[in-house]
Formats: sequence, C-alpha cells, structure tokens
Amino acid sequence: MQEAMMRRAKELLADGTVNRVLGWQKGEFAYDHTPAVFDSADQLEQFVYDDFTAANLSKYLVKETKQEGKILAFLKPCDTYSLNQLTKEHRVNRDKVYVVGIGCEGKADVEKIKALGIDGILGIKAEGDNFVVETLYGNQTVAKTDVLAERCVVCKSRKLMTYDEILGEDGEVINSNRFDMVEKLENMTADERFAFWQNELSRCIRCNACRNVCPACTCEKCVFDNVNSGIANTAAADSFEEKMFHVIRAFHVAGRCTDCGECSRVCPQGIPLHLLNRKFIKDINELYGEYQAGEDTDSKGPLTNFTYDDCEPSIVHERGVE
Amino acid sequence: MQRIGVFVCWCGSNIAGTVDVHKVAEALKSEPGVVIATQYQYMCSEAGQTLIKDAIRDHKLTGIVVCSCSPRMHEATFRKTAAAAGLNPYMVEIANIREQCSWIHKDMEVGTEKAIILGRAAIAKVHLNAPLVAGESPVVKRALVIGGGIAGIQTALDIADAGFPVDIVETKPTIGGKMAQIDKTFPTLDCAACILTPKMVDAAQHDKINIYAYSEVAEVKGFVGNFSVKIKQKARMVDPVKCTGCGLCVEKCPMKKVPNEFNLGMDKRSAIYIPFAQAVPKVATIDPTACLKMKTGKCGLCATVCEAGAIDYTQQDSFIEEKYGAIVVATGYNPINLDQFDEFAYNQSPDVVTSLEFERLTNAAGPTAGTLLRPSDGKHPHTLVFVQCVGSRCDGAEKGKSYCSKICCMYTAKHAMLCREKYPDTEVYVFYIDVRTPGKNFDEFYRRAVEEYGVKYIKGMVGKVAPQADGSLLVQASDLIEGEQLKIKADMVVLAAAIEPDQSARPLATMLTASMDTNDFFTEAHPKLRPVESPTAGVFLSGCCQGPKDIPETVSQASGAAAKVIGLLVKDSLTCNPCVAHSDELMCNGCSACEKVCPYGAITYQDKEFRMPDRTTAIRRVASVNPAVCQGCGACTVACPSGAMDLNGFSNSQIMAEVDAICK
Amino acid sequence: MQVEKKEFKPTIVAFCCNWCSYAGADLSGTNRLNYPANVKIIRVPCSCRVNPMFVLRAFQRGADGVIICGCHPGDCHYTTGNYYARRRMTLLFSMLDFLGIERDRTRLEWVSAAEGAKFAKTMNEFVEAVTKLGENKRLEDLRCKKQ
Amino acid sequence: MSHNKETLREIVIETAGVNPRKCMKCGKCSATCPAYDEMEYHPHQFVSMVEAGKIEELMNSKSIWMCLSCFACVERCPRGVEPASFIEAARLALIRQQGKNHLKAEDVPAKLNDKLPGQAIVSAFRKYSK
Amino acid sequence: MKQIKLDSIQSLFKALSATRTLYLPVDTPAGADFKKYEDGVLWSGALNTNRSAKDFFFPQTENMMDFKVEGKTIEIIEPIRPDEDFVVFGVRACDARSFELLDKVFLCDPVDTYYKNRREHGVIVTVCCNKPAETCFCTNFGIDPTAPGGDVACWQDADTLYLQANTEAGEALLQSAADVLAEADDSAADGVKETVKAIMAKLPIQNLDLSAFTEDNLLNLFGSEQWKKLSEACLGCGTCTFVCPTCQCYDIKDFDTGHGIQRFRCWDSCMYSEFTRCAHGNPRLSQVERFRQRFMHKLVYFPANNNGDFSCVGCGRCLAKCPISMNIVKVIKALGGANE
Repeated sequence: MQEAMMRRAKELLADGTVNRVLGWQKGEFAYDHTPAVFDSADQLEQFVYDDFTAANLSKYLVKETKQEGKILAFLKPCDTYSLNQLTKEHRVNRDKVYVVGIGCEGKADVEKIKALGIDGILGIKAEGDNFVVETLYGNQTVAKTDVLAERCVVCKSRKLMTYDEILGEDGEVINSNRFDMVEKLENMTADERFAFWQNELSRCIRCNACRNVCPACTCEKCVFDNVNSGIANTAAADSFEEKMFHVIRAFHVAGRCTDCGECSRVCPQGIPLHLLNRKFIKDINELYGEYQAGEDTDSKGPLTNFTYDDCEPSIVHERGVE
Repeated sequence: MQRIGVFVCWCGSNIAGTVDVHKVAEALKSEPGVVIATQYQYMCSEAGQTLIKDAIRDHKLTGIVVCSCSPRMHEATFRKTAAAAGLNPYMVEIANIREQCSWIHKDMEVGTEKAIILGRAAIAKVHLNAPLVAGESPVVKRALVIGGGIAGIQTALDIADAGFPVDIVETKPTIGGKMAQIDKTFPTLDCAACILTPKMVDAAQHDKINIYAYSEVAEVKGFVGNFSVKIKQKARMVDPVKCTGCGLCVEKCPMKKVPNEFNLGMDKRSAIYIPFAQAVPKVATIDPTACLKMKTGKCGLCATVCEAGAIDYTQQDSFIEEKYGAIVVATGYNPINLDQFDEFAYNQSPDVVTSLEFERLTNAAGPTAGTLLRPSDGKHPHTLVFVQCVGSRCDGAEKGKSYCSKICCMYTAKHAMLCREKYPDTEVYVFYIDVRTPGKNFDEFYRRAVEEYGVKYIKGMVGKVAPQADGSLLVQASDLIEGEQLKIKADMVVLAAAIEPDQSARPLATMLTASMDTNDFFTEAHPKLRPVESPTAGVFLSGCCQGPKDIPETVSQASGAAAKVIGLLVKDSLTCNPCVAHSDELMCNGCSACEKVCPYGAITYQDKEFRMPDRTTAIRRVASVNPAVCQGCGACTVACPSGAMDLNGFSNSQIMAEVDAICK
Repeated sequence: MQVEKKEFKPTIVAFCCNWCSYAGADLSGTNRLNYPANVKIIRVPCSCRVNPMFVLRAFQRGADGVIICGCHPGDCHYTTGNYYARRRMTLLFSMLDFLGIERDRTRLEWVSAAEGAKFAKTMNEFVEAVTKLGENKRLEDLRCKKQ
Repeated sequence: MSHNKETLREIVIETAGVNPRKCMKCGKCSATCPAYDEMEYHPHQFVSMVEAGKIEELMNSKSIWMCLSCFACVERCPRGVEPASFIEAARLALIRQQGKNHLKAEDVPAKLNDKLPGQAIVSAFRKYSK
Repeated sequence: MKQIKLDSIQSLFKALSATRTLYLPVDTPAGADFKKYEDGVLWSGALNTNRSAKDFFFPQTENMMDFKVEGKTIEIIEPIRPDEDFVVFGVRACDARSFELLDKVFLCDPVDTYYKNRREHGVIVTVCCNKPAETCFCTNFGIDPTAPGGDVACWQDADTLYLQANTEAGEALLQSAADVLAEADDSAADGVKETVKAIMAKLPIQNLDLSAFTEDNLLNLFGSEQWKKLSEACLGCGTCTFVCPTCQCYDIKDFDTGHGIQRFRCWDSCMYSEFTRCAHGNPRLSQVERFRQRFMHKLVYFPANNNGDFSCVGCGRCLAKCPISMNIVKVIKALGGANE
C-alpha cells in the first residue's frame, strides 16, 4: 500500500495535478509517525503508511487549502467524514484538495501494546494477523486484533464519503456497537455516573490536545482562549472547570462531531472523551432521527434545525435510570 | 468604570409596602461604581424623572439603574428621561422590584433582600452596557404589489396617488382577479365590471403604476426599505408593446377548442387569446400548450394576420430585477376543489355548479351571454337549489376547511335574489346552517331575498344530490325546522364552495420569510392592532391572502395596507432596533451555523481579506448581520461556537454578569 | 446549647424570554400569586438566547437550580427561537444527566404572557424539587462558595 | 339498579367515543339518512338528545333499531360527530342494562318493517364491500 | 545503605506516611501516576509516570492571594502556605534532575516563595530505573539512571529494595522508618546497577549530537529553515509542556469568586497562542515561532544562562505523548546532528 501511495503521489506531483502531498512521515520508532506535507518526490522518500499512521489529516486542510495550488491528501474513511463536515462549514475549500481515498482495516494503538506489558519497543513488524514486537527485553508476538485502537474496534464506517480516486478497496458503513459504553453509563445510577466522570475528568491536565486535534474544533479563536468570553482559562482550577470545559466543548461540536475518535486517541491521560461526543450523537439519533455528521456537505445539522413536534427536555426525566 | 446612579421607586405603597426602599438604596450605594443611590415615591412622575435628570447632570452619570416596576411598563419612559438629560438611552437598566418582587412577597425582609439582589444584577449589567445608537437604513421609495385583483389594484392606486411608484405583478395575462369574473356585487347589486374596469384602466394609465402581467415573483432578497425582487415575465409570444389588442389573431386562430379558464372551462377559447374584452393590458397571449405553431411548428397564422407584427414565437421568459421599499401581498383566493364532496355530484352532472361558475352563467360576457341556461342541455332551469357551507366549517382538515368562508351567505342570497328577479317562474331553495350577515345593509339584503323575492330558505343541509335519468337532480335534504326530510327535483344545484388562499401564497411566504397559519393564510403582525402588516417588517397584507373577505372589506384592507406602505415610503430612512446581533469578524469561522438559525435571513457572508495573527493575509469567509433586518432574538449567538456572534443589549458578558450577581 | 438547623433555601436562576414568560412572571405579580423569593429572573429576548454556558455559569456561581422559560412552541415572538432552545436544552440537560448531575436541577417550561398562574405554580414546584435535592454539590465551584 | 341520567349520558358518550358538542346542527346527517322516514327521532336529534341527556327516551325509542348502521351520516358529517356511533352506544346501553345483561334470542325484535333489510345484513354489506 | 524486602514494602510506606503525606506511583487506566498513599493503595512499580514529580512542587494551579471585596473596600488576604511535610517516592533519575533545573529558575533571586516553601516541605525518594523505555534518553544529558539523585536513592532487585540517603533530609527520612529497615552492604545494589547499565547501552536514542546547541550558534539555529517543516504538524496543544518535568512557565490570573478575587497562577504553555500576550498583542504570532521558542529555550537559551545545562532531562514523556509525534529528539536530530 505504502509503495502504491508513494507512486501515485509522485505521478500526481509530476503531472501537475497537485503541488503538495499531505501524508505521514516516518518516525523515530515504528509507531510515531508525524503528519507532514511533502512537496517533492525526494521528500516523499520519507513517506510512510502502515498500521500506525493513525492521525486524521483532514484538519490540516483548513490551513492547507488557503495556500497556492492543489494539495493531495491521503484520507482514510474516518477522515473523509471530517473533510465533508469541514467542507459543509466552509472551513475547507474542497476544490483545492485532491483526495485519494484509502481503504482502512483499522489502526493499531501502541498504548494497547504497552498495556500488554510490552516495554522498550524497538521495532514492530506486521506478519499476517500478528505483530512481531522487537523490544529491549526480547521479541513478542501480539495479535493485531488485540491491539486495534479502541475507536477502530467499534468502527462505524469503512466507506469513503468523498474522494477523487480510491487506492485499495472502499468499505461499507458498519452497523457497529459504538454506543455500548454510552448505554452502559446511561444504565448506571446517577451516583455511579458522577463517580465515573469525576474519576476520569480529574485526570485532565487541560493540555488542549483533544481540542486542538479535533477536526470540528477549528474556531479562529476558541472561547476558552478568549479572555472576553468569560470562560477562558488555561488550567482547570477545580473539578467544576474540568466539567465546564468538556461539556462546553462537546456541546460546541454536537451535531458536527463525526466520531473520528481523535480526542481520545491523543489524550495523554487516557480520558475516554469520545464518550461525551458519542452521548450527544446517540441522543440526536434517538431524539431527532439518525444523523451522521460528515455524510454529506449540505444537510442542516441537528442543532441548526428543528421539527415542530420535537420532544421536550423533560424527556431526560422520562427515560433512563435515576 | 461607569458612574452609576440608582433610583429606587416606592410606587406609592406598591413597592414600599413590602420592600424597605431606604434600605435598598442604602445597600446599593456601596456597590462598585455607584455614585448616587436614592429613592422617591413615584420615579415615573414628572418630579421623579426630574430627579433622575438632575442626578445624571450633577453626578455626571454614565449609567442608571431604576428599581421600579417591570421594564415592560416604564423602560421606554426612563430611556426617554435619560436621553433628555443627555445620557444614551441604552445606558438604562430596570430592576423589576414590583411585579417580580414586592407584589409576590409578603415579608418585608425577604422582599428587601431580593430587591437588593435584583438591583445588584442590574448594576452588574449596566457596568457592561455600551451606548447604542440606532442605525438607519435608507428606504427605496417604490412599492411592489403582488397580485392584481381588486385588492392589489386598490392598494396600488392608493400608493400611486400618494406619489410613490408602484409595480403590480400579476400571474395571469390580465389584472382584475376574481372580481372581473363576478356579475353583480352585494348588497347594492351594481355590476362588478362597471365598478372594477374603470379602476383597472386607472391603474393602467397611472403614471406611477407599472403592471407586470403574466409575471411571477421569482426571488426576494433584502429587507424592509430595501427589498430586491426578481420578477419573471413569462413568455407571451406576443410583444406587448406592439400588440394593439385588435383581436384579429384571436379571430383567425384555427385552434379554438381550448377550455376557457376565464369562464371556468364552461366554453372554449382559441390558442391565442385575450381573456376578456376589458383585459388590462389588452394584449394577446399565446397558450403554448395549445398553439399549433408551438406544438407542431406548422401554422403561424396569427403572425401572418398581425399587422403590428407583434407575434414572436421565439420569445423566452425574461427576468427583471427591481428594488422596493415595501411589498404588499394580495394573492387572493380560489374556490376549493370539490372532488371529495361526491355527495353533491359535482363531478357527475354539469348542472351542479359552483357559485363562481354560476356568476359566469349569469354574466352578460359569460358563456351563455347572461341568460341562465342549464349547462347540460341549455334549457331554462325552473328549480334551483343553493347549498351553503360546502367545505367550510369542517372539523379537521381532511374534508374541508375549518373556517367560515365568510362571503358565501351573501353571494348566495344575491344569486337567489337575482334568479327570482330575472326569472320569476323559478323556484329557488337555499339550504343553510346559519345565515351570517354581519355587514352594513347585509341582513336587510338577505331579508329582501326572502321577503320580497320569495327565496325559500331552509334550515338544514343537503345530504345527497342524485342525477336522475330524466336529466333532473334529486336533492335530498333535511328541513330541521319542519322536522322532515325533503326530496326536491331540481334542475340545477349551486354549491357555495369554501375559499382557500391561492396556491402561489405558500412559496411566496417562504421567499418573503413571512409567516402563515395552518390554512396558508398570511399571519398578521397583530390580529387586532396590526391587521394589515405581516410580522416580517416591510411586508403588508391586502385582501383574501390574509383571510376570507368580501369586496368592501378587501378594499378597505387594501387602502389600509396602502396607508401603511405610504407611511413607510415617506420616510427617507428607517431607524433600526439597536439591540441586534453583530459578528466579530476576527473570530468568525464563516461556518454558516448562525445563518441557518436566523429566522429573518439577516445574516450574509462575504469573503474578506484579513491580516491573520501570523502576519499573513488571507481571504476569509465572514458573517455580517444586517442591523435593519435583525430583530435581536439571539438564536445565532448560541449557534456560534466561537462566540463571534453577540447581541447588543443582551451580550454574553452582560447576562453572565447578571447571573454572577444573582448567585453571589 | 441547641444548634438551630438552618433551613436550606436554594438559589434559583430563571431565564425568561421577554415576550411571553417575562410577561407571565409580571402577570403573576400583578395577580399577587406567590412564589419563593429565591427565584431571580433574568430577562433575555428569547429562550434561544440562553447559551448552555449561562446555565453552567449559574451553577458555578452557586445556583442550585436553573430554569428556562419561553413562549409556547409555535408562539415564539421570533417564530422559531424556542424550537432551537428546545433542542439545545434537551441535549444539555441530557449531558448533565450523563455526568451524574441531578436531573431536577434543570428545567425548561413554556409559559405564555397570559399564564401568570402557571408561572407561579412552575416556580413553586421547581423550588420544591430543588430544595428536596439540597445544595448543589456536583456542579459547584468551591471558590465561589460563600465563606 | 338503573343509572342516573348524568352517568348514563357519560356512558353513552364514552362508548361512542365522539363529542356531541362538536355538532353545529347542520342536519346533513338527517339529510343523508336512508331510514329517515321510518324514524321517530332522526340522526341529528340523536346527537342533541345525547347532549341534553335524554338517553332513556332514546333507548326506549324504536328509532335506534331503525338505523341501518349504513354510516352515511358518519361519512357526511362535516364535524366528525358520527351520529351512528351514538345510536350504537344507545343500543349497547340498553343491552348492557343491569339485570338485562343478556338479550335473549326471543327478545330480539323481528323485522320491524318488511321494506327495510335487517341491520345485520346492511352491516355486512358495509363491512365486506370495501 | 538500608534494605527492605519487597514483600514487606507496605510497612515502609506505612512508616513513611505516618509522619508525612506520601505520594507514589499507582496504576491507573492510563498508565502509572502519582497518588496519595493510603491503606490499600498499591505501588505500581512502574517509574515512568504520566505526569512528572514536578507537580508536587509546582502544581498546575496554585492560589497566590485573595482579595476580599465588600462594597467598595478591598482587603488583601495572604493564602495559607501549605506546611505539610510530604515524600514523593519512586522518582526516576531524570525527574530528580529536573529539580536541579527548576531550582535554578525558582530559587534564584527573586526567590519564588511558593516553590521554595514546597521544596522545603518535600522529600524526594528516587528509584533506579529498572525497565527503561525506548523513549528514554537521559544519558544524553549526563544523567546516570543507576545513580539517581534526590534525598534518598533506591535500587530494587528481584526481592529487595535498597535505600541510600543522599542528603540530611534523606537521612532523617530513613531514620523515621528505621524500624522497618535493615542494614545493607554499600555494594548490595551494584548488581542492579550493572543490569540496568547493560539495558541502557541498548537504548535506541544514544549519543545525540548536541554540539550545535551553543550560544555562539544561536542566530544560526534561530534562523534555521528547518523550523517550518518541523512545526508544520504541531497542533499547538500543551501536552509536551504539561508532561515535561522541566517546563516551568506559568500565568497569573485573577478569578472573581463573586465575593472577592482570587489571584492564582497556573501552568502556561509556550505552544499556546495566548502565551505571553501583553497589551500590544502577542510577540510570537505563528506556531512556527512558538514551536521554535520551546526548543530554543530548552536547548540554547537555558544552557546559555545556566552553565550549559540543557533544560531537558530525557525523560521521554513528550516522545510518548505528543499527539502528532513531534518531539525534542526529532528536533535535535534535525538541527544538531545525526545519531551516531
């Protein structure tokens, strides 16, 4: 796949279709690839695509499509949802991207490998359904499925939503069980839910990684950075501010979040932030009809829309566990 | 830091009875920024206002808080007071310590404590108030009237007579509307054409009126005082400037079998036609669905005979864009489709007609040249049955309309009376549920039909009309007064069909962002006090588009709407409500969320070049709010994730300051 | 010495739209219909002006309950504002519930300008419900607590 | 034990499931009724009698057995009042009277009029002709 | 040197926590992190904590003073300085080194009294690395993980923990737990040291060429073309700074509590667009500049002012946590020289 992508990128650079390529650059280790823009065939020698090229590249297109010329972007199905949503919100100029859609079977999560007790990873080789992990302390073999990123385990869709051409196979929308954990929480008592979130959110260090990586968070100036907004802060001074930040952030992306899972991927404290977004998605689906952000570029989002017979907020009382 | 004055009103004992006003003033005096806090028996009185004005001058106040009754009561009063003392009127905040405090609490301590908190909240808000200056937007001194019936014509004439140019857009080839199809008018029985056609001519000849006949509104942009409307002129295939209306083409046209819509299909017309003799503009129109030349390319006879050379088969729809300060909707009505009222056999017998068809059958210019003849065999009818409330006053929308169509009682009385007058040999029955005659000389008119003309009014409804083999109609009805079921052998049955708004109204309402009720009648801004205005500023209502009306009422509403339009157009500019949304362009993402929730279409986007924080320049899509259109609801401010959108007078920081003060 | 137990009086913030609910509140005053003094009203142009941020802010600053009142659906002065408010608040309330915050601390109610009695009744009920819950502990900012 | 006037009225209204107050007294039901001439009380009167609480008069009237249940009145009524439903409710009220729970076969009235088809036959036509 | 068997380590923690608060690495769903020791809390054994021990001396938010506002009067209230003694157990050599660097910032004139106060109340117990990760590169900065600093240094082998006091405070600490500790030979930990050294020799990031990062080369480095490329993917989040044991920037803010003002400081990140914003605006307007600032500070400005000590201890947290996997090692390699 990596070779095919590099070849295609070089062709498209050569024939002038694009003048830059957005992809991933080889990292220091086997798993730490960095998103990068390549502007020559020479630079493309550093290009990498494997089980660890997990970053959603679509957000970079906000900036990149303001530059001269067209850029080639290699996008996974997840990323194409984000791109559509960004196109809908006029944040990305779709005409200035040449999207090569790439099929995706799910990405591996190095944290999961480490969680298996494997330390000192020097190299990772994919061999069939397994990874052979070379470490300071000897070689180990793990099944790919055991270290699949959590968001990929409950993948909602392997279908590319927008592309100019496809490399590999396009997939299908999956009837996933991604709401299971949300449902599990919903079925807890309020006390249990409170304890759960208190524990999770208390670890937050307000590094803003979740916000800054989020393809829905592309505000010119975030309310949390804006001293005039009345809620700006750089660090959560107490548990209220932890909740405030995450609730408002989730609310601001409600109806726009494509559920790409980047927020949880990048959280240095391992907080399952995607559950907040997914709660909104689940509520929207249940209360206002199925809606998948990023499926198209023109529909009205659920929060900029209404029907005359929408449910009343008292529905929150009427359902679920107390 | 603001210099704030606090003025606590006793409102006699209304406030002072349960709130210790002295204590409130004393407590609020120590709030930051407060330089004077005082109390007085009646702040809204002349003396109270003078007290405020003096304090503003003496203490160089930059903001004032009045602790008094509801702002709904006296906010405007105190704003004027402030303005009179040279303080911006939007630097005034009211703490509602009467309706929301003294009147609901009995305990002096509780009331006083709450009044202090409400006062603090108002002080916290006024700290963040900014002087607001109402913007102005220029008014285009031209009006558009949509619909060329009597409502539209009257409105246009009145506006034009006041000296403002008016355009009438009429979808039919001629203006005149329904009234042109009517024979006589109640309760005076003068001939409709005799009173309408002079008005049509007046309109056509008025130097301030421009008629776009055979045209439709395609797009409306803009806002009160400054609408931009795209009008589609449908292709007539005839040059209206060259055509003299001589009618030779109509005479020579070989295709003469087209149902004549002006006579409701009861006779035929040619493919090129002039709807009726007094049509305005009197210009021929080619019906492309019937014209042989258009359909097969063979014919072209009209072009050959036309001496003016007006025929142009290649004509296309054309578009005109024009600016208007005001728009009047006068789209009128239509009788409802009677397909679902099978019991009246409307679709089974040509002798069952609607009242509008009956008008044509009695009209001298109608298919029978004014002689009442049965449509089926052209014979003179002897027994006529009129049925009222067909499709009106129905429960639920499936079977008909829930409302009373208002005009049927009177025109049915008129028809019945005219029938008896012209043809004394006829027997005329009117079946009614109620006879509603609340108009000047209306009941007298109805009584005349009964008393002088011997029309048989029967309380009860017709249950069934069955066409008989001999061509007669068996009408089965109940007579509720006599308590019997009647079976009448009639020659004709006339149905007073309910009326409904014209189909064009709904899409038009969408274009105008004007609201409608469930029956597709336009909603008025206030049912009693603003009956000729739509809630959408600059859009006015005339005639049946707002609800069923007879001619006199339509004409008065038309003149009323005209008066409102004139009142708008005489202004050179409009003062806007300054409490409107505004977008901080540096923070705007251009994501369109605000635009999607704006009920007024007040938000537009433009691409602008900006110097970005990283010193580069970039073209960014940013929102801008048109302050003349924005009504200040604030929906956009919450839809905006970056907080670029804020609302004057109710800004995020102001509301949060109030929250803080209350929760303190 | 007997320690007198202080009765808990919740702080309630009510956001009322200018056209219906604020007028409804005025009417309940005009009709002298009592409701507890802990309810303090903030006038907003429309229920759609209420930002979830304001609701959280109120809790942060020490509110024990927040209620939003607007025109009945279909009666919005701005035609559609309350429909947006309804969706926003439904989702916000659901999220707060998801975080384990007591459901009875938030409420949205439609009160027309003619419903002074309903306004008073709603406030009485709401205050009662919040009083039952006691102090807001789950969404409090300790720094803002009165010492 | 018989019901008092008020409860009987409520029972009939509840059984019928329609609101007699919606009637605007247009008489279209009676105008359309094929059995009109055979009746002592007519469809529009059924409605006003129910509203006025004159249920016993109705129950004792043969008119309720004259109704063919053809539903023409239901079909034509512009207000959705359904006079036939009241007639049916009055019949049921009669049948269900305490102590008279079971209508014995011999108590079922024979054909009241040779010219009229039996109620069951018309009901069957209505039911199966759709 | 003292020793204690690992199977009775809880008695050590009990003893240490008897007189002061004890913090030690505990397993969480997202790796090990410092937690307060209480009955039942288990030592993770993992030393590579998510957050560094810096947090105990320089917490993310810290109250500085209060202003009580009543009407128009303002009263200043000094905060109560935490005077609780505490021990941080299980600090790695690299993290322990970070305090030497932080001290240079906070304890030089003018002294940061808040930091100083905490330093005076805290005792650091280091533990020799037993399982270095591939991201570890402390040796490049002259740190010997087998000889960790702190007040007390520890080494552990399969069944025993060896403890050695480095300072007086360390001595006192060990004294307070003397009951549960046994004497050990001073060379008892040598085996552990050798094992760890052998592993360290195999670490992938070794012998980083830092020769280019000198004061003389400052302008060349500052003007390097590389920064643009390196910072291209940077999200501008604060992860690297907040997990970093040596980052020490903070912002001072006022919080209106409704009845007064609380003046507090909280960590700030040079990666943030609002960092060091002042009246005229922001001195570093683009992410390239902000990115450059962070690494120039760590690798050039700080050493230039501090006898050549780099402001990086090679703990590897930023390597593991950066959302887009850009880090100081990649920067050093791009600007300083290649890995030999």
